[in-house]
Amino acid sequence: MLLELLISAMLLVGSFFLLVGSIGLGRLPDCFMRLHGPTKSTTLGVGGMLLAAVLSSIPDGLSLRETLIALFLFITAPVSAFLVGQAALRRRLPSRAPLPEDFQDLRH
Amino acid sequence: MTHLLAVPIIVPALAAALLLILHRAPIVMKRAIGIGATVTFGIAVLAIFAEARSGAPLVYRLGNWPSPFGIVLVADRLSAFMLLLTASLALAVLLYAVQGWDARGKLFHPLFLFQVMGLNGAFLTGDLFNLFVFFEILLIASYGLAMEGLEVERLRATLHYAAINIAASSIFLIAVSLLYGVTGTLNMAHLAERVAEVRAEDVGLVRAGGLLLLGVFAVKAAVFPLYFWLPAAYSHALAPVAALFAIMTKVGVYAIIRVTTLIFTGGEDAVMELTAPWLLPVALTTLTLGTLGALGAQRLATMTAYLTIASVGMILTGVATGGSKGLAAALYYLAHSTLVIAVLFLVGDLLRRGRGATGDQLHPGPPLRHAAPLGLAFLFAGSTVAGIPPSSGFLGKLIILQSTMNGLSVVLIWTVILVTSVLTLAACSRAGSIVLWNYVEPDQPTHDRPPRAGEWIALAGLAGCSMGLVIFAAPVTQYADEVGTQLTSRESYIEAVLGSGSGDFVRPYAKGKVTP
Amino acid sequence: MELIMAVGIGIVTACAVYLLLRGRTFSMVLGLSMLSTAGNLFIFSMGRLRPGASPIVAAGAESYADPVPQALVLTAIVIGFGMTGFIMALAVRMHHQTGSDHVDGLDPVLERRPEHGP
Amino acid sequence: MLTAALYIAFISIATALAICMVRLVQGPHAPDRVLAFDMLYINTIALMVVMDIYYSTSVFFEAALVIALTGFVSTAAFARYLARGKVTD
Amino acid sequence: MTLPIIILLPLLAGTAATLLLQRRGFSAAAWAAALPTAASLALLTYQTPTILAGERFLQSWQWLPDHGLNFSFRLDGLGLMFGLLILGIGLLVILYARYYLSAQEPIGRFYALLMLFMSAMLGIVFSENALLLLMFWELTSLSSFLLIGFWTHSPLARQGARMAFAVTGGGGLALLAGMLIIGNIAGSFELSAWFTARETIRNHPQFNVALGLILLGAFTKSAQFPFHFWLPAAMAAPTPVSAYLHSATMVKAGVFLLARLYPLLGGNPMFEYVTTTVGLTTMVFGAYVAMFRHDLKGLLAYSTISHLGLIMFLLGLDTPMSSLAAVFHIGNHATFKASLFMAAGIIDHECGTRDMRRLGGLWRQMPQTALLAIVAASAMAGVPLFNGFLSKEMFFAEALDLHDLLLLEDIAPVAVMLGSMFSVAYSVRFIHDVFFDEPHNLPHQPHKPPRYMKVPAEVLAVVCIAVGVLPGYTVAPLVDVAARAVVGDALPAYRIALWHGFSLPLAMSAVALVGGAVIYWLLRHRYDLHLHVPAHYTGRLLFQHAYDGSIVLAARLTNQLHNGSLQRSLALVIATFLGLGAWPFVEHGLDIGKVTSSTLTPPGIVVGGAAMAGALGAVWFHHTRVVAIVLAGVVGLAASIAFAYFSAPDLALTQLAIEVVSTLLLLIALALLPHSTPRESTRRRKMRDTALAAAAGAGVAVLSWAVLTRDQESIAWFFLENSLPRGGGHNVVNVLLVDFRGFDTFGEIIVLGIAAMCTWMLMDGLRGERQAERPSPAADRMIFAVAARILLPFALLVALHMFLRGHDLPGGGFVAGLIAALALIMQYMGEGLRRMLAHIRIDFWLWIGGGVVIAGVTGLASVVAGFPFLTSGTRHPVVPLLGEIPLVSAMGFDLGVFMTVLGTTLLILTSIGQVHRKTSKTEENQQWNS
Amino acid sequence: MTKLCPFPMLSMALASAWRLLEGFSPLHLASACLFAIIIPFVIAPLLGGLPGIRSVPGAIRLAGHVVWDIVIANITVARLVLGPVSRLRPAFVKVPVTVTHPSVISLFMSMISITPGSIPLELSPDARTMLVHVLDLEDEEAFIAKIKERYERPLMEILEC
Ligand code: NA
Ligand code: NA
Repeated sequence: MLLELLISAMLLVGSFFLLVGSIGLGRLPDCFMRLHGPTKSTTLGVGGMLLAAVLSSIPDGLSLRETLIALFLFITAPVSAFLVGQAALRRRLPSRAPLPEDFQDLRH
Repeated sequence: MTHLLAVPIIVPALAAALLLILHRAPIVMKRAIGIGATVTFGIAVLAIFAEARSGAPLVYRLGNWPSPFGIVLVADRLSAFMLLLTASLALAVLLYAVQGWDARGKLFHPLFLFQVMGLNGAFLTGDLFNLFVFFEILLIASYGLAMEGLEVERLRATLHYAAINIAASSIFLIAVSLLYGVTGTLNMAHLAERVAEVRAEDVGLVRAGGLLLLGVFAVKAAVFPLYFWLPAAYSHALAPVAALFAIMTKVGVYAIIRVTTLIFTGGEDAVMELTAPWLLPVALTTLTLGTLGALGAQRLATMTAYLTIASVGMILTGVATGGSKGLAAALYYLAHSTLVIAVLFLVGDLLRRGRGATGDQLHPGPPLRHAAPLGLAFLFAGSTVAGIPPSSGFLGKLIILQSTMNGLSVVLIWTVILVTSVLTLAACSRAGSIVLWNYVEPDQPTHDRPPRAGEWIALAGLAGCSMGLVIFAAPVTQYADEVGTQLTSRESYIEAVLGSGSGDFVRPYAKGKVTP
Repeated sequence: MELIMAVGIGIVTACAVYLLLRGRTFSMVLGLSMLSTAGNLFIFSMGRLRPGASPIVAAGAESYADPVPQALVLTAIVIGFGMTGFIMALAVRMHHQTGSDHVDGLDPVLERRPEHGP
Repeated sequence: MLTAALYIAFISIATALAICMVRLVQGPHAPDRVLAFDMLYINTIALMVVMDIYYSTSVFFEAALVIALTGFVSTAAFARYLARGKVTD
Repeated sequence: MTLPIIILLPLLAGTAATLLLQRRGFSAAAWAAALPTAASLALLTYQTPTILAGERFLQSWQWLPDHGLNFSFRLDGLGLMFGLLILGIGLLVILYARYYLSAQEPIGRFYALLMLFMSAMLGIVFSENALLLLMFWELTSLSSFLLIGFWTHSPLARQGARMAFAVTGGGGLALLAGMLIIGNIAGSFELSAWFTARETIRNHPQFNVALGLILLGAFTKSAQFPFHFWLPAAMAAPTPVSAYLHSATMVKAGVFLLARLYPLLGGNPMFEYVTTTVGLTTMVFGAYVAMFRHDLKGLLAYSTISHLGLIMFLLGLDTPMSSLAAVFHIGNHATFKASLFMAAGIIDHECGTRDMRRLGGLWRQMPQTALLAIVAASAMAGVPLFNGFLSKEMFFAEALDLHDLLLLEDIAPVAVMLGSMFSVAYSVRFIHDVFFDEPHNLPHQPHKPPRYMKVPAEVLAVVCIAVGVLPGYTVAPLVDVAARAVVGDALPAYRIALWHGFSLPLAMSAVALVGGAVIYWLLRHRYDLHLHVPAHYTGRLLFQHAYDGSIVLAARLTNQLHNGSLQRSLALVIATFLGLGAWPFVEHGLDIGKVTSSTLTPPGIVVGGAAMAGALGAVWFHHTRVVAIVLAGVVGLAASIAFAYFSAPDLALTQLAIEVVSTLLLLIALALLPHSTPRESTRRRKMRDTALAAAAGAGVAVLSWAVLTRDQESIAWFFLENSLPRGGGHNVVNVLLVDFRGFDTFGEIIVLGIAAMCTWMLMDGLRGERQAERPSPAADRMIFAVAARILLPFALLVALHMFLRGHDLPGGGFVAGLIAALALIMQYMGEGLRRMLAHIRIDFWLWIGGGVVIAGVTGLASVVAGFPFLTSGTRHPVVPLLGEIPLVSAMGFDLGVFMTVLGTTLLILTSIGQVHRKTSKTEENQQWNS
Repeated sequence: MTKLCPFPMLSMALASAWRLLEGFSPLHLASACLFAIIIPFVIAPLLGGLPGIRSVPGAIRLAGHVVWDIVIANITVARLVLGPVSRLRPAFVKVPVTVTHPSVISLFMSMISITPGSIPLELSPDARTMLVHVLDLEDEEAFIAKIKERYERPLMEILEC
């Protein structure tokens, strides 16, 4: 019962952050700001789900396999965000924050 | 347990794979492997032919799984015949190619062997989805072969060829899976049984699957209005490649014959008869348009390409006539046209090489250096394809005409066949008289290499096969009759594959019922 | 879900066909690739839709999905990828050699000439 | 309770996917779409994981693993293409 | 074997010898041709007494009996007469040609073709089997094509050859059809059988069709109006050819055929009416036109047409004597016409022109030639004492004795008179214009012809006189047996003789002679014949127009059908498939089933919606290509979710991995292509494509919906039941892939391998243009490469995991290969290919080829054990400490799959990835900033 | 030993990952060892540039920091995202980079990235400066000081670079 509660809680937490990430993607006004949603909240949201999955494996003998997914996600998510942000920057996408001058000539 | 049936597939496949590993090896080694593999499977094919001739289809159950569950290879007389034709053609074409063409293409030998493997597989398999796989093998290998050399025209032709055939392959998948979805099986023999007992409400779906399938085969066979990929692809390919492609359209024809004689035969109420209303008009249209294309062609290779289309029209006219006689006639013509079109492509290549910048354009070029043998070769090829006696073309035409004699549309069929024959004659005589007779003084000397002995031998081999069809017309047509008889009584095929006691191979899906 | 599946397959097919009929190699290849996806979904649907069925033979499994279409789809996916790769490369080479990415490989000077009549 | 939580999770994931789709179609710029695309993948991981819990199996785990491991490659490729016009050096 | 030997001797011995001997000079070649011909002639002569005694030979060997084709030969009077003509005149032509051809010409080829023709002609006259006859018939068309076109440099020769081939070859096809019909009625193609079944055949409803077709064949071959035009055009042939083919032999094939089939056709009203009408028309027409030809050979050609018409007319008439006259005239015409052609050839040879307006007064230079020409021309004109007179008189007699021929009865005598007068007129012209008139700027001074060149013509002239004076002692027996072969024993008592007393025919001959001379005098002196401009060659022009026109039309039609537009071809293909798919439902209606197994779920709706939105978006945004890729990627992702949701985790895995690889592929390629698609489709085009697309989509949706809602029966249970016990794996899909249907997989990795090979080949040569690898930007190197490097070992581990568990759980060689490939591709993206390969040596080719080999060899292992290819074996050896190890031979197969997939994926992506974009910097910037 | 097992940490990580994937049995243990040795061995040349770890406790402490920061700051971001968007103060900040080893720079940037509110977007060609986008910036100096102190310095201590 407690386990079920924990799983449910983790699921809800995960769902919440997942939603936050998406809402950020939908709501925030420019591409640079939108980058923040997915990389943080969604990753954490998925982390929550993964934890729930780990917990739910306890009755059949604990399996920590889902942590591997989390590991990979934490390695790759920043890279994705960085590269997409770089693309936005190099394409001079409109931004609420003024674009810095001396990173202007970014095209190689 | 004889593994004979696997040889024509496995040997070329493994040899080609070996060639991939050794792709940096000297050309001599590649040639040795290529020829060795071709000869090996050729011998196996002879054995298969000898065995299949005697009666019941040979069956090879891959993975030792019972039919209809595993994939089977089946060699009935038709398959054996197609295999033999493929092997003969492959050997001759390879001999021609190793005189120098193979060194120009980067991957000629592995592609060639894979192509042959695909052809053999398509002729042997008794499983509809496996047929798809072999179609894909022979197609992708043919794309590779068709574009060897990478000239712009060749690339463009291959792009069109590939685009249309890839789209058709998607439809192939849809058709096969649709048939599976309704009948629950993929084995062709089993499919024949399932289709025969299909429920009334499923008739439409099964027929749709069958028609789509036939449409796909019609694309491969280059039937009107699905042949537009062919002329450019064939006429721009390297000569030995084009010659090998002579059998490619026949795979489509083979599949049409196989499916319409085995699976969609009509049965008692003829509800599964798929071809009756449209195959004949389509065949005749193909024949007509192919011939017109040949007549209006600006290049020798284009002419040959259109003659390929016309030959398919002719074969399908025989098929459409139905009955064992029509099939037998179609089969004889199939063998003839495959050989002669290959010859025509190869002769065209020799002529092209002798004409410098003019190439195989049908306008006056420089005088040929080896006019006499080349002229003789073209004379043979042209008169054979035009059906001048005593060529195999004449006998083929004769047999087709006779087989259609007692049908209802005899007037239409004969008119089309005879008129297209005259037009073919005109096309060939025009082409020959321009290329061989009409000289202009050359601007610059031609540097292309002269015909080599091996090339002549390859040509002579193919021509010899074609003449063999004439000299041994009686045994060949008798074999064709036997094929026709076997095809029109499908029970022997089904029994060979499924065994006599037809069990309940399909079971309804039920939740929770399956206990492994 | 059957309806969504069927409609989905239909729409993907339609879009693939539309792209396939465009005049530039890239769109055409994209169309072919999408057509292959649609085809795979179609094959898959021929085994009917069985959510929650066991894909693995295991004791206590209540029901199984039909494995045959799945095996076919796997083969088809891989073949489709091979074909896409090949024809994409062909398109690249064509463009490289003709300077145009029109499916008919038009002269670059004429690159924007009107299409052939329908 | 777990069932309810699972349903909520499903609905959240569905909503998240839907928002991603909106952003994907809406754009307005290519990087926006790529970003949405990336999120679609990550949300799919969540979906797979929750399905595992829901059906109490582990058959979807591999799919999630594969996405986590390789999904970012396509995002990276898109981003590189957008930033530099090419994917490989 | 006599007959086949007679037929084949010229061909085999002659061809071989002439080709071999041609380098040894003209005489050697001529001897080589002449000796076999003489041998054949001797053989035939040896048979002559027997035949003259009224017997006939039939010899037969089976060839294709099921289809009625046999080597059946017949020697009777008709065949004998023709055989003697063919071989006898052939021999003379061989001699003549030896002097006619000039030194540079390929005489070997000439004789070889002549021999081929001779054999074919002999074949026609000795065939007993109708189909065999037809084969020889078409062979004469072919060989005449080659002979007419012998002077290949002359456009007229080429044109004439093609025309003759098309007309006679085409006629041959009509003949084929006619013979097939009759053969079908008779149940045999042996002529004797036809004659026996005469009444059955003639009463058959299809007989008239067959008759029409046969007549078409005969008329075209024998140059009957309106198919005559090819014959004058064929005069472009060397004169020996004309002398042989166009007087004595080939053009006679048509009349021969009708004579041969006379027992079957004779007396049929339609046969009689058509043949006599056509024959008479041709006769008058040919004679009339002949008067106005200025070219010697043209005159002779039209004269030949006219005489063939005469013979045709006689053959058609339903009286025994008319047939005898026909047969007789065939022989007579052959002799005098061959002789005249030879004379014309000599004149041409010595004067350099055949134009009668320029020729003249040759009597002085070449009196002997003049003499023999006068003899032959007299025979042609029907002057008494020459052979032509005899048959012509019989012709007059028959023409006066018509009945039951409607209008023809009244017209015929007049027409016959006119024709004969014209005939005399042109004969007179031939002699007068050439030998007695004044020459007008001849190309060069004529000199005496070589002695032996005249001999053949002289021999023929002698024959003309001999027959003309003493018919009873020369040809009468031969003509008699020949005629009996045509009409049977119905011949009344008759006598061929010079003098029959005064009779109407004799008077007609006289009138014709005088009238003809007057006509010529009038033409020459009142009409000024030499200023006459020859009318257009109407038939020939019409034909040429039709011929050229049909080529142009064919080309235009072909190009309109197939204009090289892929879009159009694809649209046609799709439309065709729509028709094929829809047709059954038009006929049978569509039943939608009632089963729905799964309820809607929110993720299901969203994922389905995402797939649709992605697809539609890809279309909507397809002009911005990168966006289209993103949106198409959504479709792939949605598909993999669907696979996962509907219990197909293996599919989901593979689809996911493939989706990533495909996206990479598309992007790598896009980097080398224009980045956007121009808006170029017309509105109409878009509408058409939308309609096609919508119909295709609707069709596929309906099909899938119809199946999805049906109950299912399938063979799937077998795999579920046997996967574990006999396949050794829990994962049925994987067991299917590597075992039950391993053969598919074997093929599939080969497809992949070939695709990679082709891709590599396509990119070959574009790699070299690449500039030196520039170091990638710091940021990329730091961030992406490091992450990729960290992930690599884990990815390989996961790949191994997928591989090893595949048989029991979702995974397998494919996915493993794809994951490993992606892990390496990440390195490639991060480091560049050169640096990556410097660190890890991977020979892609080895992996592809090795994979296929391993898969194949694993399959073959079972063959060694006596089981079919790909039979799997399962072992569970227990190893100390480790426990039971599940070993499935299929795993070896899966290893092959793994290797091939890895190799191909890497080869495809790196091949394209290594290509350098071929655009200028400015272009790139322009495209990039837009 | 170092030749056979050049990256012991990695091998251990791989072995544990294998165990996570496959479960526990003697067979799997054996295979875990096998693969943990073979994989690094095969790809060793590619991994040549990875820095070793100097202090394991420090690493664990740093990891704890990061996880904590992720959780805490995610809540912040949630508040920002769900709140009125117009009040956000996005900014680009140039952060000087002290570490030089590529892998460490990468790790540093990843840390900045996964902790909410900031994303590195660009690195100067000389790798001395990075450009970070901050979702809601209060004080630029404080921000720079914080990330350098909290992530960069521990990294320099822990890793051999
Ligand atoms: Na008569
Ligand atoms: Na004159």
